Amino acid sequence: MIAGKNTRVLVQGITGKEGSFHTKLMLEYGTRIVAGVTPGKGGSTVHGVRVFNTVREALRETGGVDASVVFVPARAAYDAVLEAVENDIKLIVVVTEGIPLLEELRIVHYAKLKGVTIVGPNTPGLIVPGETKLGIMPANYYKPGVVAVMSRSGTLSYEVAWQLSRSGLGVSVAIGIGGDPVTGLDFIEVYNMFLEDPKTRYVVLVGEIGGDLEERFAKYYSGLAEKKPVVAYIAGRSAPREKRMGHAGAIISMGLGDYESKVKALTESGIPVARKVSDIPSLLKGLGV
Amino acid sequence: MIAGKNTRVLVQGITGKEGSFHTKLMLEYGTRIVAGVTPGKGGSTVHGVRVFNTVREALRETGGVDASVVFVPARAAYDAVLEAVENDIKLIVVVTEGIPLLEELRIVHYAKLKGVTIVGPNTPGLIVPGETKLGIMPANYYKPGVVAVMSRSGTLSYEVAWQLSRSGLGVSVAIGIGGDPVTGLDFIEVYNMFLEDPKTRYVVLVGEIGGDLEERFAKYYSGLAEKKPVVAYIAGRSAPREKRMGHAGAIISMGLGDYESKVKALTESGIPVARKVSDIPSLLKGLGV
Amino acid sequence: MRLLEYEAKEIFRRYGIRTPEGVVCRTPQEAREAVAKLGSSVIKAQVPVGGRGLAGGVKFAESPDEAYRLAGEMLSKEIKGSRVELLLVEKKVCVSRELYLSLTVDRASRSLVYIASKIGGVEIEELARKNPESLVKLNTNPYIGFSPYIARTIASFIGLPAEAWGEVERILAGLYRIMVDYDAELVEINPLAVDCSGSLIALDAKILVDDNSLFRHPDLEKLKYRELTSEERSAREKGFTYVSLDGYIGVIGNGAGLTMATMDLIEYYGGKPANFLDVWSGGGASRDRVKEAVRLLLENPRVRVVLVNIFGGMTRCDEVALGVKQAIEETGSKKPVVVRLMGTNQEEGVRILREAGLLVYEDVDEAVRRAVEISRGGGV
Amino acid sequence: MRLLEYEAKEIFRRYGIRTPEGVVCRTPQEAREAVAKLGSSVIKAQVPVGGRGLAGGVKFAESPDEAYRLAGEMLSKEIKGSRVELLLVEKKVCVSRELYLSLTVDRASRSLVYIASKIGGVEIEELARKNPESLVKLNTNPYIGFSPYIARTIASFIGLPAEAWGEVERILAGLYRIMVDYDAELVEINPLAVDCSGSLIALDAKILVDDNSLFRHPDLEKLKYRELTSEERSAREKGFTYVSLDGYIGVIGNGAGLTMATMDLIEYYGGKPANFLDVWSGGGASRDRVKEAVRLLLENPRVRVVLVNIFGGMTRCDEVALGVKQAIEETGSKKPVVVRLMGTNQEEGVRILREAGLLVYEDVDEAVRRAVEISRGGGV
Repeated sequence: MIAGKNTRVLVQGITGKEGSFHTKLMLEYGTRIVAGVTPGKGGSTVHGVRVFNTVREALRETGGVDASVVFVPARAAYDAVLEAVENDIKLIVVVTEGIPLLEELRIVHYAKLKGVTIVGPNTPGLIVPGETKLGIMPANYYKPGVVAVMSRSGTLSYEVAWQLSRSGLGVSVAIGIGGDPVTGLDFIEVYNMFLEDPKTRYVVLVGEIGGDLEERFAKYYSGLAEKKPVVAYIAGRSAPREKRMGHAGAIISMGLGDYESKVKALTESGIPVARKVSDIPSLLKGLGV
Repeated sequence: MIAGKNTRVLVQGITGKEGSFHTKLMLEYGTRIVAGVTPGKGGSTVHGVRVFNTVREALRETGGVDASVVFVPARAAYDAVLEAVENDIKLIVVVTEGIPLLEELRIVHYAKLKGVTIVGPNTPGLIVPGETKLGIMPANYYKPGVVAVMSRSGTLSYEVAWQLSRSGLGVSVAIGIGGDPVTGLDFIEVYNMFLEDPKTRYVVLVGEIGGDLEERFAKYYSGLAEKKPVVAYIAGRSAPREKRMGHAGAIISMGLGDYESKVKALTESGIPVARKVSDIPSLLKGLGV
Repeated sequence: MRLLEYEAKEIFRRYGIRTPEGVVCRTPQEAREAVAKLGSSVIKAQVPVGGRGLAGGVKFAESPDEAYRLAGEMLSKEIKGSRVELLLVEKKVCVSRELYLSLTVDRASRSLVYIASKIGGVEIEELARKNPESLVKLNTNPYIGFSPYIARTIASFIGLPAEAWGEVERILAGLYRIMVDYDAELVEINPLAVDCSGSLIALDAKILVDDNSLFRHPDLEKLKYRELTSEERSAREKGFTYVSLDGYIGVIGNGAGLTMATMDLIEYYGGKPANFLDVWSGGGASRDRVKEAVRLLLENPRVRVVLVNIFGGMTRCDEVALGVKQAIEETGSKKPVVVRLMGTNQEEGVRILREAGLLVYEDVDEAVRRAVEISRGGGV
Repeated sequence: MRLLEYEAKEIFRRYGIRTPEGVVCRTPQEAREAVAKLGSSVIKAQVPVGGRGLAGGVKFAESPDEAYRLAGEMLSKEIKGSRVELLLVEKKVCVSRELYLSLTVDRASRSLVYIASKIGGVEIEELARKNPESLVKLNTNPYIGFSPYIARTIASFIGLPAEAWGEVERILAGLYRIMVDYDAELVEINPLAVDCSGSLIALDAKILVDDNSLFRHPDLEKLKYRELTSEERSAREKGFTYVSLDGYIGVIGNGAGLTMATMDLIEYYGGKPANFLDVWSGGGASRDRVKEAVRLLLENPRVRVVLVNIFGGMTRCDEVALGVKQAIEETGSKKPVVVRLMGTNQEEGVRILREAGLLVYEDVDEAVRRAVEISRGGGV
């Protein structure tokens, strides 16, 4: 998988309120956080993690990392992610919400050209239950299991994870692609990671109105020869058109992204769509695996 | 090889004096030129080749190309090369000399990130004797043979090719990396192409003072387990320091790039350096292959 | 945030994009004077919504008196929920052809994309559906934006003569500079006209500014709530993401997806949501934010019952519980409140709410069913 | 092209980089007045070459009289071939530490590269050799250039206190904007001083402008031959790439590599080249250009024999031959000319030259040996 027990993690923005709080929770979960960065706070420690002024110093002093989790505030996040990219960190989880669109677009575009994986921005991150957590999800709702979850929203994916966990199916891995209009990963790319993951047997796609990520995934999925079965849930059936529902991504416009279009595309590709989150486990079980 | 008999070629700047002249010579040599581009000249023809206003139209109307040869004047060359890159042409030979450095740097950097090969700028191009020519070298001095030539200079490489041809060794492929300080390919990358080429048995490196391309190649070469033997020639032994000798690349500075440094690096890596061009064939033969 | 047409056109002119001669008017009298000066004109309602033409927001006036009459009608209107307070009166342009040009973000390729069409004046969604062959889309690296080949490609596709290419280049370069300088999500000229002398002129202008970038544009930031209803505006001013809906069950959630899913579940169980309210704002939902959110809904007369659905990640349940409790205490409202609470410090949160006598659920379906029941007159 | 220090510092100031208070002087009297005003100062020769300090081009003056004397000495000097015509008199700065900062092109990675060092005032080549651990190099995408993390990384590496980071950010952002706005190959501050109040100040300034971009900078373009000898200048004005050398065999080649190889071959056979002259200039060597080149060498008294080595790619041999012939005819020079000719239309070229009674070779070694022989007094 994209990350595991041995993934060495850097936390950027570690001394901030959120950064420090979630560093503690990640450490408790077993995540191997080897260093933190906050400009101007070099030399201090946060929950026992050494803090450096720059990514370069953090890498030099700790022998390198595999991933970074970014909690840096929106106005400085572009620069922080660029710093991680230019220091050759290959996986960057950007929790930060509210990054200016053009900066988000630029850094995501550039990272992709450089072969760097960005999860987010505006994501709860990713979790491999029982192994590691790079993000902010409440880990106690993620029991190890066989279902991979990919989601555009944060809290809604916790709900899904909880339904899977209490149903006994459990979660093999969960990745929040992020709620912004531009994200480092789309459902196709995340699904391809899941195909490679031996622990994953089923996949749940948690979508929402706006954009055409779900439609593009449906099309891609229907063309695949080998697949792991997918069940979807789409939020926003009751939302009005042309209104932005919180997430910048969740606006229906350009003739794209309404609930019906997504459900139609998914259903026609053979992906059952749950009417409510609590129906997901039974739909999965109904796939007869 | 990077190009061959079947390579479909676009010529950008085809209606200009040089573009048109060399299109004729390339066609005579057998190069499969399928389209040309000159903005505002769409609809005309040059030596029977259809001319389009834009690369996009040329690709649509001719079913795509594998390579482009660019003769566009220096002030417009950046935009023309970008047009080729963004239209997904995977091999771009930039003959143009005198492109502003920052534009050259930007386009070469970007092409590399996109996986596009740029030969040049400021290059005579490349030739696979008996198959195809994407450039401006006088083809009659290139007899098919077993020696691959990689060179920073133009006319000097013709001289080398002629010496190889008249000695009976002949040329398997010749690539001019270009005389500017920033080029799409360096000697290491070109040599790796030569390693893959079944027709190539020996390699001649034609370097010159300035920069550290030769030193970097020497270091790389000495670390290789499997290699094809290399003979080098370096121009500029008699040139004074800190003077720019024509090529923007050929200036000795930053403690790098003087004749002795290059010869030392090459020799220590087991690459014989010819004192004059006419010694190259006998040095090659002396390698006892 | 969407700029008004006249604001966008002011920007266009500053970036070398030609627009018709025009005057911004607030009264029928001003419109009369404008037409007296300009001659045959078009009068356009300045509202931050699309589709105003069909809604009577665009009219032609041949005489000052006609302008007076039409302006009076328009200024008394509401278009898609927006009161018409400003008109743009523009000299009529002799048009030989209408085109479409825009620059926006392409989500799929994570690029900027220039879109152009041989057909203008039609909404791009409709064009994409009905005349896809009239459209060209050119992705461009967001660090590079404009380069002249883009202008040649578009001009050549549209079939403009080579003399016009320089003008196209200036306009497209302008779109990119506007996008960067104003942090726009979309800059659109629809229609872009070829006038009778062969020159290009922007008949309409649309600029959507990225809300996340408004901190860099203090002059625009103060306009940001203008397209909202007054109810939405007061919620946004408190820092919530809020959308008014026409139902009767007040909804508070944390996270946009979860809040939408809660609305969907209300409909599934036969109820109607009164609103979308996401208390989340980056750093999680603090006690005060929750309190303000609950107050807002308790004080909304349309709301029969408040449903709070919190699944905590960054959000701490004990803080949420205290916020709910204080809102009820401070307003003294007797309106029923149903709470679904999961997450960090859940036990403590549940305890606080139970002690305050509220309905607390762990299962979201149960909570929603209960709220719907109550809204129909079922007891608390 | 290298800007003079005072020109570079003018640019620095415009981009928010602090420099010492100073006055540009043309006479000892002006220097005296400058020091009377500024107090203890440093007097620096404004020449477009490096290493002027060792050559006596930098002196300290404590008094106006001392300034008068030192300026007089300096203004009569030539430093590495450049006459000293201008002096920069700058108020002495109280320095607590000297650093190095630059932005340039990294050939190997095809990137821009910021270079910084804890040690300033030493040439970067020497630093790289002797104190590599004092240096940090940060590559950056040439579309992105500066971003604040670069300033933090450099400031933190150098060990500047966090209060100074903002200043470092301003300076590094300035270097990138200067590079872009002036099409520079190198922008260097060496030394960058930390003054006694802890602020950063550029004690020296170096900007190398890319010759290929001078067309965009007409004000700089007119300065472009300033660093050349008068012989070189007149050749460059004719459009040739020309470098004066101290030998006696005039060399004309097409292409820089071939011309250098020809020079090398002259030395190999025991001769000394008088110059480097590349007739190539993009579009190949036309008849008129060759004629001008041959004339230039025929008229140079140091040149005993002219050796023309053309291996034609874009260049056509018949045109070259006509150019050589016309130059001899027009100058009426009796100086021997040896021609090596290969390439497009070679037979025609050879015929023309043979008919004019010139020595023509196909083999370059033969041609060079012949030219060396003639230069030593061997017959034609």
